[in-house]
Amino acid sequence: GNSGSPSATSTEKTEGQATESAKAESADPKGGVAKEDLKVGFIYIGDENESYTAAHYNGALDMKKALGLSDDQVIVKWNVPEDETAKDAAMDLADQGCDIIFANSFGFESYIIEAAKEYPDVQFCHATGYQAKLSGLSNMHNYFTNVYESRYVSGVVAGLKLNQMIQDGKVKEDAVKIGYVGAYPYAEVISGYSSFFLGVRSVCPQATMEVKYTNSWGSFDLEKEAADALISNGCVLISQHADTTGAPVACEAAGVPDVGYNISMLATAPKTALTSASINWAPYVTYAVQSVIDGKAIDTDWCQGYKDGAVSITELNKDAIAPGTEEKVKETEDAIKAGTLHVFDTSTFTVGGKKLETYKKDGSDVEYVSKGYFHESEFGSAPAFDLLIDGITTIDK
Amino acid sequence: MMKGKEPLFQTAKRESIEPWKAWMIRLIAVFLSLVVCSGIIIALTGLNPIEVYKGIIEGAVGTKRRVWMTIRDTLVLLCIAVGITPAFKMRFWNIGAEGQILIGGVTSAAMMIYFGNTLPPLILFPLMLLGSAIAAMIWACIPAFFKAYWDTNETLFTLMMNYVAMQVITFCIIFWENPKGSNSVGTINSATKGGWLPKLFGLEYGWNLVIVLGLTIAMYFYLKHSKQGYEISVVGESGNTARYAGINVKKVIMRTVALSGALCGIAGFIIVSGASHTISTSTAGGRGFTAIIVSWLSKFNTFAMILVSFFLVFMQKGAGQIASQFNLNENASDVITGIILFFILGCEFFIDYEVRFRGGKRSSAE
Amino acid sequence: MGLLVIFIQKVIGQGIGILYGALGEILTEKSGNLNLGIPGMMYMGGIAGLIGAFLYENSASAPNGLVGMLISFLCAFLCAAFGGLIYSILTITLKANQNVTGLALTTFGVGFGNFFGGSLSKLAGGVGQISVAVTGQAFKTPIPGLSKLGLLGQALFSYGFMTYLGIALAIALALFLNKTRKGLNLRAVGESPATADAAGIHVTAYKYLATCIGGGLSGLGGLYFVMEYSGGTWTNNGFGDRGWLAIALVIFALWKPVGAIWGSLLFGGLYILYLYIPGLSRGSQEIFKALPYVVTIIVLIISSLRKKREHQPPESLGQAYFREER
Amino acid sequence: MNENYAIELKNITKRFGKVTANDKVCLSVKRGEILSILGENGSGKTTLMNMISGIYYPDEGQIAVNGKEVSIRSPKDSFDLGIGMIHQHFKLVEVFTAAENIILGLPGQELLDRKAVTKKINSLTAKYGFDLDPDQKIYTMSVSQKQTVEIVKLLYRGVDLLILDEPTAVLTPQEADRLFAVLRNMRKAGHSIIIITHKLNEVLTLSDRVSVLRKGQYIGTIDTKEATEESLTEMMVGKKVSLNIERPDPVSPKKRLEVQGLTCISKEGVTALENASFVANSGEILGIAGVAGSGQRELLEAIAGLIPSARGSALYYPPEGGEKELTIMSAADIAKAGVRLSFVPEDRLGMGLVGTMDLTDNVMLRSYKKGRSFFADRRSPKALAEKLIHELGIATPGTSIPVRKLSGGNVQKVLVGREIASAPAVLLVAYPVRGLDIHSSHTIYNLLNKQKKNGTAVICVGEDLDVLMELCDSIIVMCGGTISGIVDGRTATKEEIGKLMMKTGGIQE
Ligand SMILES: Nc1ncnc2c1ncn2[C@@H]1O[C@H](COP(=O)(O)OP(=O)(O)OP(=O)(O)O)[C@@H](O)[C@H]1O
Ligand SMILES: Nc1ncnc2c1ncn2[C@@H]1O[C@H](COP(=O)(O)OP(=O)(O)OP(=O)(O)O)[C@@H](O)[C@H]1O
Ligand SMILES: [Mg+2]
Ligand SMILES: [Mg+2]
Repeated sequence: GNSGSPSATSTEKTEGQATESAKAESADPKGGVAKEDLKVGFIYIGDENESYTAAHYNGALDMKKALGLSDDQVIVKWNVPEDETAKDAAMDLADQGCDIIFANSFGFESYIIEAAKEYPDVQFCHATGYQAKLSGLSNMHNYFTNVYESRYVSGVVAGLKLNQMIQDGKVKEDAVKIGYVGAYPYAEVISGYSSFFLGVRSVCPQATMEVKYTNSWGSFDLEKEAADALISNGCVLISQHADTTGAPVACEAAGVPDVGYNISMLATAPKTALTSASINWAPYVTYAVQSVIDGKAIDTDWCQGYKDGAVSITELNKDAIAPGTEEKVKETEDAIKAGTLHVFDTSTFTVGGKKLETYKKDGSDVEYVSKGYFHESEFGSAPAFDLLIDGITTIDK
Repeated sequence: MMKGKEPLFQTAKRESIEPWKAWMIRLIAVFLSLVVCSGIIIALTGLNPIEVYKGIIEGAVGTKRRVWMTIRDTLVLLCIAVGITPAFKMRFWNIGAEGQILIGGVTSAAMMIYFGNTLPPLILFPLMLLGSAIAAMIWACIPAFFKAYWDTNETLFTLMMNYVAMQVITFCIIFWENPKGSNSVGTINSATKGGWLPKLFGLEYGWNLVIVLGLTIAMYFYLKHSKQGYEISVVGESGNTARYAGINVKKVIMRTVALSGALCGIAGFIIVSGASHTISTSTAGGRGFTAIIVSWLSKFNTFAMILVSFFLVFMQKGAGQIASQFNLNENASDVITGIILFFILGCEFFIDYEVRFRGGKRSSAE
Repeated sequence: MGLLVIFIQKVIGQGIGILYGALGEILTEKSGNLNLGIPGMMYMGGIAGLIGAFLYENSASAPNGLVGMLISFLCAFLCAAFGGLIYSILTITLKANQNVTGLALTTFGVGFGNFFGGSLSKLAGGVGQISVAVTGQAFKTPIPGLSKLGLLGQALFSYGFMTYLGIALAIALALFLNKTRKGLNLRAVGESPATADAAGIHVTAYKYLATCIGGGLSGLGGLYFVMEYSGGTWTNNGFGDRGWLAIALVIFALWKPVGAIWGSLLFGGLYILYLYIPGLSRGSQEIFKALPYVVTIIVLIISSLRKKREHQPPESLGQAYFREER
Repeated sequence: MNENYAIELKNITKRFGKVTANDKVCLSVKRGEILSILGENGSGKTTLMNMISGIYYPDEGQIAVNGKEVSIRSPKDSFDLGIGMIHQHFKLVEVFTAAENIILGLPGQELLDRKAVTKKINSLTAKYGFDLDPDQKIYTMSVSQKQTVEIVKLLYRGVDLLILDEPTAVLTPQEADRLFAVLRNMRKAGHSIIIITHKLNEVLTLSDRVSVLRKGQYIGTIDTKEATEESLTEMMVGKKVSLNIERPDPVSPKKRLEVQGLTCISKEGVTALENASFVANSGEILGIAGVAGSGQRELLEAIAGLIPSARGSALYYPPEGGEKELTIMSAADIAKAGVRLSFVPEDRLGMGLVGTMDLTDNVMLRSYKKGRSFFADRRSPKALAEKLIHELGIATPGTSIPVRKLSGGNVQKVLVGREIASAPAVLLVAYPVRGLDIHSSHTIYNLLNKQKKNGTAVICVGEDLDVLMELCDSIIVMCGGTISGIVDGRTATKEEIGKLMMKTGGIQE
């Protein structure tokens, strides 16, 4: 499995521990913090009413329960915009005595690094970012999950639904186009929709996909309108990588099946939502806080997936899914957990008409493709796959 | 017709009121608003409002850093309020400060990106300040031009310019975004700190303080004592009179709005270079609108604006703290701010008018 | 062809909410009150309608769509009218500055909506879990029969009742303002309160009523977004800047309710046009998103070039009235 | 209370802050009579009427209508009692038609029946002899047409008591005569009328009785038959005042301003002034007569550089020699070029002064640019304001009060005083005594004469022919945008001027 935390040299780690951590450990010889003295801070881009942040907060609550922390040991800063306010928030949390601070939005990263420089004794953990390693700070960490795995599984659910629609004659076999509402065209989103698409194609090989970007993480109406535009372009199923219920609402109104993100969309779209790809942040938050208590170093990059319970799909909508979906999902999940199924198996897709043989990012000689698959999230917690697979159309080609 | 009763109460405009009485009335209004907010807080959350108010104070000035954050944000708000004031005084309802800040900010950001690491600070900072001011000035002059020459409704025009500016910013962000596709510019020059306003007198926000307070004082004298300030008042009161007095109304409109825009652009510079070191769609953050309230509540007196903007920022910071401390939905802060503003706005009536109730003074001839 | 129909549907979906806001503001402005609190009142109306429907559906054992609809309709109207009332007390009775009061009301109203939106989410068990399926369905039920009339039916008759109500309200408001005594009186209040007062019209009552009802109407715009557009869900700041567009639309429509219908469709169309133009890059999409605003500006300039007395805002717009003022 | 009185006021007191506007005023109007109210500016006439019409509520005292004590809390109460008031500033909705204004606020069938309304209005106007198109928009109307609407509005409602506050201030003599005919008709029909006016001749010809107020106090009521201009003035002012206007002979007149073929075309494309030519000499007062809207305003504003001229010239000959063409310059340029031209416009608070600014700031309006300093000098304007207060007897608590709060006469004194203070070589004044009481009017006449003696060329637009004929050395008569004649002020007759005013059919009789 590729669940492990990444390091440039080890690709076959199986546990949530990195070789990097050994180095970090020596750089951080602190003796640990008594549990009752501990304070944990969170910086969130939204609040509980925004699905992405809600997922993070749920992870925090689970951690709190698991470690038995009291209410006032957890301090949350809500609705922090991606500007200097993020640094203010981080430093204020540090001032309040937080020993470890989590920040959940991509745009926070540079501010968190600045704060980390000023508070070397405080651990800073930033989700979705990629600069912890580059910063060289021992108290700066990145984390993410292998959400591409759950997206792949949700893609399987969608693909089965497509097959059913073809069988029922609702969709012509040669016109199986699905739509995807994405936030921005960078690796996190591209990796997400590619894995979803690969999941779909694993059961419905003739499917193609059109992607529309909203240029916003959470804009209800842009997402809804984008979904509507996709539907009017002939897409028969919609998925998303943006944080509101805009797309499911559009799908419910149009009667188009839909795969959500972060949270279950069953309340929003009871007739059309199939399932959602979701992330469970509790394993990481618990791990990181526990590390502080134990005086252990935290991984510079942390990324876990299905096997570790860090990602999953939400409840399947019995009224909407195709028959046999549960079994297929179980099978796929087991294969992913067992490491026998690689989402970015290079035999399953082509880029520019060619099989992907090698891939290196600018200015790095890390080879991502080996052993017949693209090693997503293994050399850094942030997603790396940013190629346009054949069969997907998008404005930024 | 039957003889009716005397009206229940009568109001009359006051001739004048002693300043201390006016401040008493305002104080009472703030107090009452806090009482009302307490009621709402208890009703909604069951929290002890005293604790909540303590939290507000803690949040705004509880630590040295918070004090500085409050001061920093006060300065930005003050700068914008000072900026829009000349236009307001001229009865040019510039609600486009938001857009002017963004344009100023994006200009600063552009200079940081392109020259931040090459030009010496002595040239770079004046250039950034001037560039931001000029860019925002041009932006503001578009509606001003149409107002001056065709009397185009400036309220709507400037409002729409905000949205256009927002799209311009979004476009620029896409242009500069790092990494590609992330829609985020990130901290500009985070390694070299090129184009970051340096410390002054050892104070992190020393330059902000100097620039904004300087502008505040200058604006006070400009409006009160300069010939141009006088012209602004005359044009604001009556364009006809201004023409009669030999004032070139079009020129004054353009000049004043240009000044207004330039100051808002400087606010953008201060935000970008002096605080956030990035450009994003939240750079203005609604402060262009809040500044209108500041300017109005201060009756265009720039010194009063210091107090009012501090108060508003204080409440905002405090509200953020209570949201964090009591796990209260942060939007409660807007509700509370709204209620306090309602009371402050309403209390001006009791400063301007006198209310007499029935039976207060009755004729002896009854 | 199908694409065009969908585009028309989306245009109408975008436009109607703005239309309600604009109608409310037209009524308000006709009384001489410039209420910049419309965005806030739309949030207030939206959340109140949603809360009403939610509480009803969760308390009734077998919720009835019609009842839910009525309840949410009333809640939305009354809550937004309450926003109008706050504004009225401050600007009419206490003679506070209208621009500033409106801005404060927007701050308050948006906060109010998001705050209670959050509370409601919590009540419903978390983000995205609010469900008012029955009521939502009632709001979305199209005209039976007519909506089946092929493409034309799709384009014109496939909407919930609020769409038609909005258009009917616009026409009714136009008739009220131009053909009735009370409408005439109201316009007089907005043009010259002193004149209206001297003519024996109860200026304060007219202003209060117009502002509160206008607030209520704009609140229905919020309800439309929550119920028909968003299918009975809540998202923080979900309406975006529609409230401001509604205010812009009033000027755009030259204070004419029927003009607001066309204007709202134009705004709605421009708002989503970028999605239907093929081949736009991400950057040029953002430029296209500025279209509604740029067009508003252009229309504004054109209308100021041909100044007509009848196209001006109500004469006393924005000014408090004090009978004894001289 | 006496039932024979349409209205009876007893001991009415009204205070505004420290000012007692009405101090125990008593007043009564019989049914079917016209009562004039006379008083200096600021003596409380308007305030008193406003209490009858429901704008203010009295602090003390009683009002009885038809013998019954009433409480008038709003204009509606006043209406219900059959009282209607025509205010100094018309209360009309400009974008409405006459008919819409007339039915405003009335009860009746909810859906408007415009045809029926028009019919009723037409029958009413026929009865009283008005000329009114019910479908005309107010903003297209002349002042007298607007006033007609106001009167018809009240008649339509069936008022018993009609109050008119300075109705003739803005009317031409002909229009005023027509108004009086209507009022007499109404009196015949049994209506009671209260009229406020500063023009003593109108008081004497129109009213049955006159009540006089002075500084808020009720002085007394006399039958008009027993009154003369002198006796009324004495009651008003409290002492004997001379009502003669002096006319000193010009001293060595020199050509100061020569206007040649001046033509102005308005924005709407109407030729408002056509081919005007005349000469104004130093040490003379040149009057301009004509019905309102005959091009007087355009003439003055074109000379003062406020509106562009299409053709022609206005040459200014400075006392120190040389000449300057004025029409090609803006007001700002004229001042910059050192032309000593002062202008007292017709619209005092809308053009000449800034109502919300205080005396000092208003005094510096035309001179603030002086000097190179970036900052404005307020010390000398303040000194000048104090000087004006002292010399012209401006009634004000101080220099820091907004001029809006001053009475009309005092506002005018500030304006004229400021314009004169710059020692002009040419002084343009438009309707300098409009709305002023007789006492203030004479103060203004004296100021003009003083300028004349100082060698200023004064050009004075006026509406009162008697005054112009007493004051001016020569009089230009205008009609329909052209100059129909120039007469000698000392020899011309009223008839002669009157004929010239109508020459080219400028107005409809
Ligand atoms: N709204 C007001 N507020 C304060 N004072 C007022 C107000 N209206 C009138 N006054 C006061 O009332 C007094 C009388 O004013 P009023 O307008 O009745 O005079 P007037 O007799 O009508 O004068 P004029 O002949 O010039 O019309 C003034 O001295 C003024 O101080
Ligand atoms: N708002 C006000 N507050 C205080 N005093 C006022 C106010 N308005 C007017 N006054 C006072 O009222 C007196 C008369 O005012 P008013 O305007 O009635 O004069 P006026 O002679 O009627 O003017 P006009 O000749 O234009 O009719 C003045 O002495 C002035 O100081
Ligand atoms: Mg008066
Ligand atoms: Mg008067």
